[in-house]
Amino acid sequence: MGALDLAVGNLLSPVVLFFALGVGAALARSDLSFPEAVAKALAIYLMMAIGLKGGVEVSRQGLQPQLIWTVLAGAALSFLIPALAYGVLRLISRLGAVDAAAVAAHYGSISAVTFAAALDALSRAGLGSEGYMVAVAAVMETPAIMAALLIARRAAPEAATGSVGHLLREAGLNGSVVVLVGSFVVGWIAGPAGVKPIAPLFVDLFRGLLCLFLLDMGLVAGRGLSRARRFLTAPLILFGIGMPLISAAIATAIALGLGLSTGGAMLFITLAASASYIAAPAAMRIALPQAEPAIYLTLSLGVTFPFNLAIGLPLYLLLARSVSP
Amino acid sequence: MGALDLAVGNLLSPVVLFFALGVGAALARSDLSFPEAVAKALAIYLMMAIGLKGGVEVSRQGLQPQLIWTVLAGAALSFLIPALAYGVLRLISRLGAVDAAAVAAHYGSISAVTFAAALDALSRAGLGSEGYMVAVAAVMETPAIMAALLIARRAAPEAATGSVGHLLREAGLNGSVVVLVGSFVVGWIAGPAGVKPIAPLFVDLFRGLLCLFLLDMGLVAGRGLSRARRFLTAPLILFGIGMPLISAAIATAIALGLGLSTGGAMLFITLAASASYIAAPAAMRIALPQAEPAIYLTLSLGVTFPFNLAIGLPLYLLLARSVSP
Amino acid sequence: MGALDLAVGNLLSPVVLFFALGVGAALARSDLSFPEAVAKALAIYLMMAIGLKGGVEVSRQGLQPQLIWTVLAGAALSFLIPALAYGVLRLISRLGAVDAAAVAAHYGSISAVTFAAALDALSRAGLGSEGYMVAVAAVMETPAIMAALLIARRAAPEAATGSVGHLLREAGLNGSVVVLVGSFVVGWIAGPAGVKPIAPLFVDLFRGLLCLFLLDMGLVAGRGLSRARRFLTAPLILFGIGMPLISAAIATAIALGLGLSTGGAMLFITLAASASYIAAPAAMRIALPQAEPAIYLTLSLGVTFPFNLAIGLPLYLLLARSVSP
Amino acid sequence: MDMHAKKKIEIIIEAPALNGVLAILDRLQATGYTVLPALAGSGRHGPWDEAGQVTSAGRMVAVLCILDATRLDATLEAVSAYLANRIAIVAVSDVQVIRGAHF
Amino acid sequence: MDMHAKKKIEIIIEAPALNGVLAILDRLQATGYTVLPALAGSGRHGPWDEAGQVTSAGRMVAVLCILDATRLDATLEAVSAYLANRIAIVAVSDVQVIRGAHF
Amino acid sequence: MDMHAKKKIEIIIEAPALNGVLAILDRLQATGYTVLPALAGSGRHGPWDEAGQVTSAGRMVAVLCILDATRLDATLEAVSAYLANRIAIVAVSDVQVIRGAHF
Ligand SMILES: Nc1ncnc2c1ncn2[C@@H]1O[C@H](COP(=O)(O)O)[C@@H](O)[C@H]1O
Ligand SMILES: Nc1ncnc2c1ncn2[C@@H]1O[C@H](COP(=O)(O)O)[C@@H](O)[C@H]1O
Ligand SMILES: Nc1ncnc2c1ncn2[C@@H]1O[C@H](COP(=O)(O)O)[C@@H](O)[C@H]1O
Ligand code: NA
Ligand code: NA
Ligand code: NA
Repeated sequence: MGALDLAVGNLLSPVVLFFALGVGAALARSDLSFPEAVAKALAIYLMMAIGLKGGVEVSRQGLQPQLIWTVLAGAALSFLIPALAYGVLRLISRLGAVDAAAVAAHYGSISAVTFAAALDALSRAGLGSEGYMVAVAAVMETPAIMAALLIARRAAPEAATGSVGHLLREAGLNGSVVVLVGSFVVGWIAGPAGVKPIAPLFVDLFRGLLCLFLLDMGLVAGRGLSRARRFLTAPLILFGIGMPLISAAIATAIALGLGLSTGGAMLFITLAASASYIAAPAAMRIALPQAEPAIYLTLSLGVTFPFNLAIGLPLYLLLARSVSP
Repeated sequence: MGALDLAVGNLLSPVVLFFALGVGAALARSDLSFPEAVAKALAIYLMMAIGLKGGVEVSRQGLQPQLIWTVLAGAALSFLIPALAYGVLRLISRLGAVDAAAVAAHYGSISAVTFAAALDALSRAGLGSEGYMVAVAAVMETPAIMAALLIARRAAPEAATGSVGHLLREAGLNGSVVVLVGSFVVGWIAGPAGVKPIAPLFVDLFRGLLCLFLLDMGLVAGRGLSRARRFLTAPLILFGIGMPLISAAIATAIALGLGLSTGGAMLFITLAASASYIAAPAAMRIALPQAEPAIYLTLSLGVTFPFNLAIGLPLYLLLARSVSP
Repeated sequence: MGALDLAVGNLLSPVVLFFALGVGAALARSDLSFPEAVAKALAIYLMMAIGLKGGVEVSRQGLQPQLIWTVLAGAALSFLIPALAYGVLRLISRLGAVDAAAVAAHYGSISAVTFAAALDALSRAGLGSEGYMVAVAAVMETPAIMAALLIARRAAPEAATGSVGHLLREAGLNGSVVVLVGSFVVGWIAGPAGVKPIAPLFVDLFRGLLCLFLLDMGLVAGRGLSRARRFLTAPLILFGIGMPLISAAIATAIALGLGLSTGGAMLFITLAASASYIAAPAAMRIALPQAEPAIYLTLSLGVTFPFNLAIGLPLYLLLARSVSP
Repeated sequence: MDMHAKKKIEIIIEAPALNGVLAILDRLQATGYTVLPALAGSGRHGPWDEAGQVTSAGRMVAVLCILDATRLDATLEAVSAYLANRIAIVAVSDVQVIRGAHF
Repeated sequence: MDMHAKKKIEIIIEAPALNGVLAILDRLQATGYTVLPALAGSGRHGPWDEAGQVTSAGRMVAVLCILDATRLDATLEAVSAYLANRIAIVAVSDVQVIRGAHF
Repeated sequence: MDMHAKKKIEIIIEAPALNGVLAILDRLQATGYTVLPALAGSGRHGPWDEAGQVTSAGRMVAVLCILDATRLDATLEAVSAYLANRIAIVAVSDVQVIRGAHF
């Protein structure tokens, strides 16, 4: 498939179309909305499905030597991207130190839904991937939060509340991390035979339920955009699109060094390029309460997520192809 | 299949049995109840599944010339039935003008669940239908609401609040309309191949989730019936059963003129005969607040819906057979 | 399969692993939690699936003569176990009469989730069972509640509120009983052919959704354990493990007399050994408000349920094998 | 604005006993009441939390009833008799309502 | 503790009319408000219950708005005009707030 | 009816900070509190809405705590120190409770 085919195929996939439907409905001020309880349950389901899939793969493939290097590289990326993001933000935007640090945390951490959409894109392209990428995803959630907190402590010592240790514990035990890692381990232990009876739910329905979830994400993103427009200055929008590209470029180089498969490289690049929207926002409300939540929520969900979904994913697949054996 | 087989087969289908279970449990005052969040999510799911199905059919069949006529006929029916219903109500019942207009709106508009149950009945009978009937359904939701408002303005000028334009906007952007139309378009764009990966959710589970939803509808209908019995005078019950039959008769004649297939004619008749229970009640609370909600809710959900489900559907299929080529 | 294989296979099944994940997450104080609305809907789904399965079996096998004896034996067991449990509790623990009676009610009544997990274990072992065991389960929910109330009235006349008749009505119309019995009847009437279109939801997804539900149960059990630890004295923990074994032993003898199949005997033993956690707690709050709810909830969900799930089920299967033809 | 002094009763009660309380209010022909959900709480019986619960045994709801002062005592009397052994708290405060004919 | 006397308005209103009420509060530039869900209730229109409802036509929500006494009358005036024919009750009470600059 | 004058604190607080507030109430040995959900709202930080949210970062909950007047000041002091930079409002009012021994 050429680049254009990829891009168009992605834009016409139900996953992207339902997200667009949600954004459109919200911007048109339709009263359509998903119950919060169902959205939360869908998020848990997606983490379970992703975790199980990765665990089963690992039980099938055995532990590969790259695993340890990829996990370490992921953790390092998650820890370092915030410093870069913070620098860029301070340079090009007028955000204060605390707001900039809070935004930076989101771009170092990862978005599990973007990861899920990347898995869907790989399915469409008929590509597999290393099962342990789920572990990499889990490992990348937290370091960015720590990094951002350290940055904020330096820049505005009075703004950061609570101890780093306490926050590390909270972020590490965040529900999404626990479900992801837990389901990964369950899939690993149970193996292909054990997971087979539950595959109708966790495999067959995955892509359909992802559409449901993306309709909801579109609604939330659209509502956020129309409410928080005033926070979205041109430099911030530029950041929301440019930062994923920078992270993707760095991750592409690392993926080359790690020798990942095309699918694995694509997931690794996507993780780096994605911005958190579950774990990081909650952690920032606790650790940096002075930071304005509308800024990071709108930037992450309203700008970077749609960009990654519509344009980023096919691009990251092209990048991954260019560096994989 | 003969008429009796059809009727019995319908009564013994899980969809009808679960609805009956719900009504029975509510009347016996069981504490069984569905969480509101899940009921709302199920309603969204059903609209998505119906919309996708219709869109995929259209992408398969191409745009047929009847489409435009059927859509126009549906809109006209939706706009005219309220006048008829209002006349009948004022003639046979003691409802005041405002209450009568509010009830009339419901019978011109359509019930998506009845439509879903009709699709289930067609599946059981092994019949297909024109994909664009989903578009007809969406188009028929709103005109009835406008018509009822115009009637009420004439009969009781002081009762109607808000502008028609504003209400038209609200009703047109009602969540159920947006999901139905949006999913129809998604199905159309994505086509059979694009929708295949999400078929396990939106096709395979459709009839099972419809059962779940009908159990809930039965519970709500049963509770409504036992609470609002005092509003259900004999003339109103007669209306709740007779009005769908009148609308069905008119729609049968139109279906003949349109040259619809058996399945398409059955759906068209069902739309005309069904009474709204999501879009119209909310619109009436906004536009005609003086109208007593217990009357239209109980009549639509407690009388007409069960009648259509248990007796109407096989009857409408017979009618459709009699007029289709 | 030998005893050890059975036990290990059970411990490594996704159902048990997800429960363990939930308990672990709660004990580690993760913020992971399931929305209440979704947990309630999952519980309704599980009852519907169990009921339908049983009903379809009965419609396939016809009414067997053992049915009536098994139902009577179940009802008698449910009524008599509380007296035994009460005696044991008063002997070995320091619980007062009212608390002991309330706990006893739970052990006479049954747990539908444990029943569902037993069906999952039978699937793994490739065994079928008598469809009417669902009716036995439904019949065993209520007598224990009555028995406990009669015991409490004797021991502490001032503690019991409300009439027995009123309570009998409430417990008999408890949502879980109604769904179970209702779906059983629906499955029976609709038969294999009628249920086939809804099998993707109620059959194929059963084991996957059970995992989801058990993750939630693990979270709730873990939270309960860490909050109510002070109530869990050594004698009570002993009771929570010993009582199911006593009930299982009695039920094994009865199953022998009834001549049940291996699968049927295993389910019968499991019902006797399981402790209620939906119907009985609610009934006890109404009938014996003085009893401390943390005691019976923690004992039933935090001790007996995990024991049955992890160790009981394979044991009961072994017992069932030893007495079945 | 035309305001009328009324009393507001707030009852925080365990969910299984809710129907009992509402039956009393219905019997006394209270002009109206509204039930609000609660998410979590803590008291002498320890903490509770609705998350993931299937049973309503351990959770609380809040009942709000605005009524005329003349009916306060009879209502509190009846409610507190029912609540005797139950897990519940009851608080009363002063409110001013508009559209007083509703109460 | 530094406390400031304010007024608390509680409006229990049918869900379809919620946006209408909030639009009024927005128009009057109320400093803030919070919407709380309700589960069930009863009044002159009979009992209602959110369980299993797909339509919001029959259910109520509660709006809480704390504001300065100087703005009370204008707010009540505007709200009660909108509520004329609608299903709703409105109650006002006295509260003391900390961080008074927020209101 | 035997009534006892108490104070009611209502705290509307962003969800991620809820555990912090409850930890303070626990530490001060408040006799009890109840958490109520909120659906939507608006304030100086703009409007919010729980619909479809997966993260709790942007939403509010309400904490209700009835306590003796003698403990009011210490509680408000501790709570307002914690709330310093956080999104929250706090209101106090007078209530009468029955079964005063509970507080
Ligand atoms: N002082 C209080 N203020 C607010 N809610 C309370 C208070 N005391 C008890 N509650 C609520 O009532 C429930 C039962 O209280 P208790 O019987 O003290 O355990 C608690 O879990 C809280 O939800
Ligand atoms: N006195 C009251 N106290 C609390 N809530 C009330 C009261 N009256 C009415 N309500 C609520 O407002 C709704 C509509 O009231 P009504 O218009 O009287 O039917 C009721 O169903 C209750 O939820
Ligand atoms: N005056 C008020 N009355 C009721 N709720 C308020 C008020 N002010 C703020 N809130 C609630 O607190 C949230 C945060 O307020 P703010 O910090 O002003 O944005 C709002 O979104 C509302 O939910
Ligand atoms: Na990232
Ligand atoms: Na119609
Ligand atoms: Na038992």
